Amino acid sequence: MAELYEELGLTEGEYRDIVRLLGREPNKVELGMYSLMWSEHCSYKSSRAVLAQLPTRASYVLQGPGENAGVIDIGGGLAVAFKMESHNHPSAVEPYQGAATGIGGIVRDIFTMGARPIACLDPLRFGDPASPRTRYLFGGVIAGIAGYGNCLGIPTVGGDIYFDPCYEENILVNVMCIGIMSKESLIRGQATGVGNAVVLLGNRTGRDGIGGASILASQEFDEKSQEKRPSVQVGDPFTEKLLIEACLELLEKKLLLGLQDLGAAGISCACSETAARGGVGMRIDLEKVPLREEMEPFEIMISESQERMLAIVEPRNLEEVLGVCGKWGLSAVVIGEVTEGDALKIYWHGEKVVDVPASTLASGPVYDRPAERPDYLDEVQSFDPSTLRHPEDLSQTLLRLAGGPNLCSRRMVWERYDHMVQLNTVVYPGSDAAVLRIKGTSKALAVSCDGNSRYVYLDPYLGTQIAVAESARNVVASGGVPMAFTNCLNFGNPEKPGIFWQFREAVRGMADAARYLELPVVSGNVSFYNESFGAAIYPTPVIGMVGLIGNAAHRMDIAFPQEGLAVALLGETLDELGGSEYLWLVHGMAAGRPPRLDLRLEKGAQTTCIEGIRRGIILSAHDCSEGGVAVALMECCCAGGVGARLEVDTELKPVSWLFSESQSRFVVTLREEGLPTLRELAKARNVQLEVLGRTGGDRLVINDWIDLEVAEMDRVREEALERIMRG
Amino acid sequence: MKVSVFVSPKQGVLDPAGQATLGSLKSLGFDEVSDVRIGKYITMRLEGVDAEQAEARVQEMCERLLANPIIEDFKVEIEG
Amino acid sequence: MKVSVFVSPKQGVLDPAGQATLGSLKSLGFDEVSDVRIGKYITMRLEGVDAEQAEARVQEMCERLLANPIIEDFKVEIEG
Amino acid sequence: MKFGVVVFPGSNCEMDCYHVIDKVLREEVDYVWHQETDVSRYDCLVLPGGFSYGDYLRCGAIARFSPVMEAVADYARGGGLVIGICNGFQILLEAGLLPGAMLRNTCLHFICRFVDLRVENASTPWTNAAEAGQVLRIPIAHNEGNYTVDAGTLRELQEQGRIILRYCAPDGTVSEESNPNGAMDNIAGICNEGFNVFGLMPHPERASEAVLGSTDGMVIWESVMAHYRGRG
Ligand SMILES: Nc1ncnc2c1ncn2[C@@H]1O[C@H](COP(=O)(O)OP(=O)(O)O)[C@@H](O)[C@H]1O
Ligand SMILES: [Mg+2]
Repeated sequence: MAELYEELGLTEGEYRDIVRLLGREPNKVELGMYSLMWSEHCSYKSSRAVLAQLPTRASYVLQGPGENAGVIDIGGGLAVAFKMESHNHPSAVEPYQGAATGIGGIVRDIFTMGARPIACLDPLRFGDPASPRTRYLFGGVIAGIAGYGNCLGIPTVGGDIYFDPCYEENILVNVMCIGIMSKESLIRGQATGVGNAVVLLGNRTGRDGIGGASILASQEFDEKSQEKRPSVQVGDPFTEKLLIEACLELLEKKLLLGLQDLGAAGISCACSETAARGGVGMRIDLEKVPLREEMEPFEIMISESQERMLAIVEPRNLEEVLGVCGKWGLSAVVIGEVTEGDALKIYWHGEKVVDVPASTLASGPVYDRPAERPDYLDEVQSFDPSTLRHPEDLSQTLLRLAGGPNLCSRRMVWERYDHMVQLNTVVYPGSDAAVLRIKGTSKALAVSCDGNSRYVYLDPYLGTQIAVAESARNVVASGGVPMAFTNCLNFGNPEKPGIFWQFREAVRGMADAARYLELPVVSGNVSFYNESFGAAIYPTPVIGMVGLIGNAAHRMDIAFPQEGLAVALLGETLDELGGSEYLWLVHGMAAGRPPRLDLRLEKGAQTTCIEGIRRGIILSAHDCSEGGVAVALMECCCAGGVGARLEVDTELKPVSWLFSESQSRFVVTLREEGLPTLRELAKARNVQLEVLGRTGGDRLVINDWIDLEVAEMDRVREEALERIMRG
Repeated sequence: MKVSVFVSPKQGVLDPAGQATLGSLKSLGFDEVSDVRIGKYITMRLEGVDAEQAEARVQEMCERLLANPIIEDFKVEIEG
Repeated sequence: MKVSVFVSPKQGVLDPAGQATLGSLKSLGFDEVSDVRIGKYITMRLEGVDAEQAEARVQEMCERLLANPIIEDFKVEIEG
Repeated sequence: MKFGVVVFPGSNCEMDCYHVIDKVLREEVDYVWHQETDVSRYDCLVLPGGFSYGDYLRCGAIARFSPVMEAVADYARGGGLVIGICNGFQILLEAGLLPGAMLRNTCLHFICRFVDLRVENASTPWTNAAEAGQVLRIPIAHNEGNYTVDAGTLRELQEQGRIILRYCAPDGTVSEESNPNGAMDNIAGICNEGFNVFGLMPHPERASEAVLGSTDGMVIWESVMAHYRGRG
């Protein structure tokens, strides 16, 4: 066994724990199951202790972390389930299938809770846009998300995309899904009731992903990954669509006691987790699992074949359950039953091959990893942008940013996604947050994904606070009150003290921002080992924020809606070029300190903006993020096809005013008569309000710094990504 | 020179299109069918190369573009 | 019995995928390629029929389901 | 007026069509499961968009053998009103209820966006509420909308006024630049000889409420309702 546990990625200590827990040596199948369930990917052994500091509760949180997805109450008997997940390594091996099955997995997490999936978002990180590898991966990932999501009839309504050389070998493919349900339909991944049937629904089992996700996601990525290729999972969105409909019908008819999707570690994981959550045991007859090809018991246990679900059903409902599945053309097979005690017993043609306490599989070890502040920080933080020589032609500089890979329009991406199906999308991609109406009510949801990892690299604590604040700000600019968020934490190898320090600081930043802004964290995902050849990606926490718009008529987008409106800037602009996109694109540097964040001012700016929107004063709103206020103004002009003439009175250097990424700012438009009220609202919260000028004309003019035709800016923004990807 | 390339899903890799087609054939009464797999049939013309060169070049095209070696097998036929 | 079906775009019918592939091959430096057409390569197993029956049945499958006569031609090969 | 929205495994716009008929048109509507064999109780059948059978093999190729399709064919032969939207259009083509076939978009990827459509024939059950030449702004969302047909049939379609909608510029000009998918003659929607069967790639149900950005799709629903009530 000695070589075997090592080969399976278990440590000697972990192996001894297993022997102690069992009171005997595990057999090969059992050992394989422990190795998967105790892998970083499934057990969160390095992150669990750190994540404990996140605030997860609020009066409206119906389900926090620990289930397949978080669930919040949005009133009127309705609830919203959402979660974000990573599919980084599989996507680096096979971008189309990796991204496609990523969508498949996160969507299952949502309908597993009893919710109908209503939207997906896809935060993506790629390497150098000039490299052929990036173009190949980009094309494959976008096509995979489109291929799978479009087929399901779930609109992909948002996301974000950054290009940075740090992701050259380790791209990030994070996916978020949101679902809606009546509060009563909430169901958990629990097995209950001795004698109840364990039913496997969906696709037949094959050798997909054997040693796949869990092993891939728990090891660094290098040449060896080539050998792992045959285990790639192939997605079948058609079967997934049938599963959604069948499961929602089963739940509506109240025929299920528990429902769990099969993800990493397949049947092993689904059975042990449902049994452990319900405090029961389970007996599985493995030969009953429908197979695509001949397989060993061990392979069946850990196969990651997609589009499968595990349901717990009372015997009296069995016939009806099988009937519903039959109607949808899905296979449904009883593979076992719930038993007394807490043992997971697995049989192969009557012979017992596994007998372990389910809870010991489901709750692996917990590590407190050593952390140490990495050395690079002093160096990058000591950089002072004021020593730089800035370009003279600021109009050209703005155009350069507009056509740069990180700031140009993402239209070519979202137009490949069906972002309209289900008839809920009332603010389309391209604004700050996407807005989804909730039919049958006056309400709507605003959703946004954010995470500028350059800030996090330069200051993990502050950078992660900014990610939370920015995500909330995007929701606010769209008229929503932020309610709760999910997240995906993409980091390097946690066994390295420098990486673990980044992780700890990032989570501390997230927790502090969440607590201050009163935003519970209801679900999330950790992806470690995003490294190749010893080099880690930037620490990349991604936030997925969900907000509620009480009256959908108050939804907001970024477009300057008409001529003759006052253009105002909420919030203060400081000399903060550190970590900016300007610094990166124009000077090729990722250095300095990220912009400051004063959470009190952030909250003040957000509530001012929301109040202004609710009172009908604010007619368009856009938060300022990468590229600063100049880029924000340009986006407002392009979105509405309306120019603006602005006079700025500032002590700052023009580049600083234009391109600093100071936080807690919104560009808004309003009618003249709304100004006094907005001034009062802002003043009461200590938020600066500066009127910059008026909308109108077909140019954006700012002092004698910027003078550009809206049509030209628009053309540059819109053509850039396609041109970059053509190479 | 006429060349044909046959690309098919690797053994063991899920082939949803094949499965759906099998189901449809059965429901149309073609009960004798037991397994369907759907791949690509690519034909092309090559100019100014002999059969041996063609073989090597097409092999390379398959590896680089026409097939996805992670999930697909391919074979090449030169018709001359 | 193993059967292969080759479905290809009809002569004169536009083949966007074939054209795009030709373009990509050229840009990868495969200048000798002059025409690419992409169709389907379908393989299946038939049980309990002889070659002659198989031929007729597969012909029928093609006409009814596997190919669309408006845009596609097909040919059948029985391997026995 | 009673609508039936036909649901195939993999359809995904059936709820959208149902919603518009029920909540916007305020007409009666049922889902019709693909295994049903009697559709005689409906005044209009809607074959919605989506990915029936995953679009595997060819879009619409498998769905057209669903039991309901024989009933749909009988219904159409008897003059019943049938509209196929997107995948529904593809199914009607595969079933031979409309002529022609769909190839992949020339750009080789899925496109979801608003397009402009010129109404080429405004005296059909589906367009009588429009004026000839009127431009409608309605979204498309498909991978295979590149309509093709043999030259003889194309001429027939043209001569008989059976080309109902063509992709155009906002000012109504029909040109190559305004063709999103390569469709022959910019065809976005056609009818059968009796004009009772209509197939179109754009999604009128996505442009039937102001909150979604356009109500131009209502032209089609209002036309068919007017036709049914004898005013069309
Ligand atoms: N991968 C993607 N998929 C879909 N939409 C995207 C994607 N990336 C960006 N978008 C959309 O493009 C718009 C601009 O994105 P971004 O610049 O990240 O916004 P912000 O800076 O306001 O967070 C948003 O509406 C976003 O949802
Ligand atoms: Mg924003």
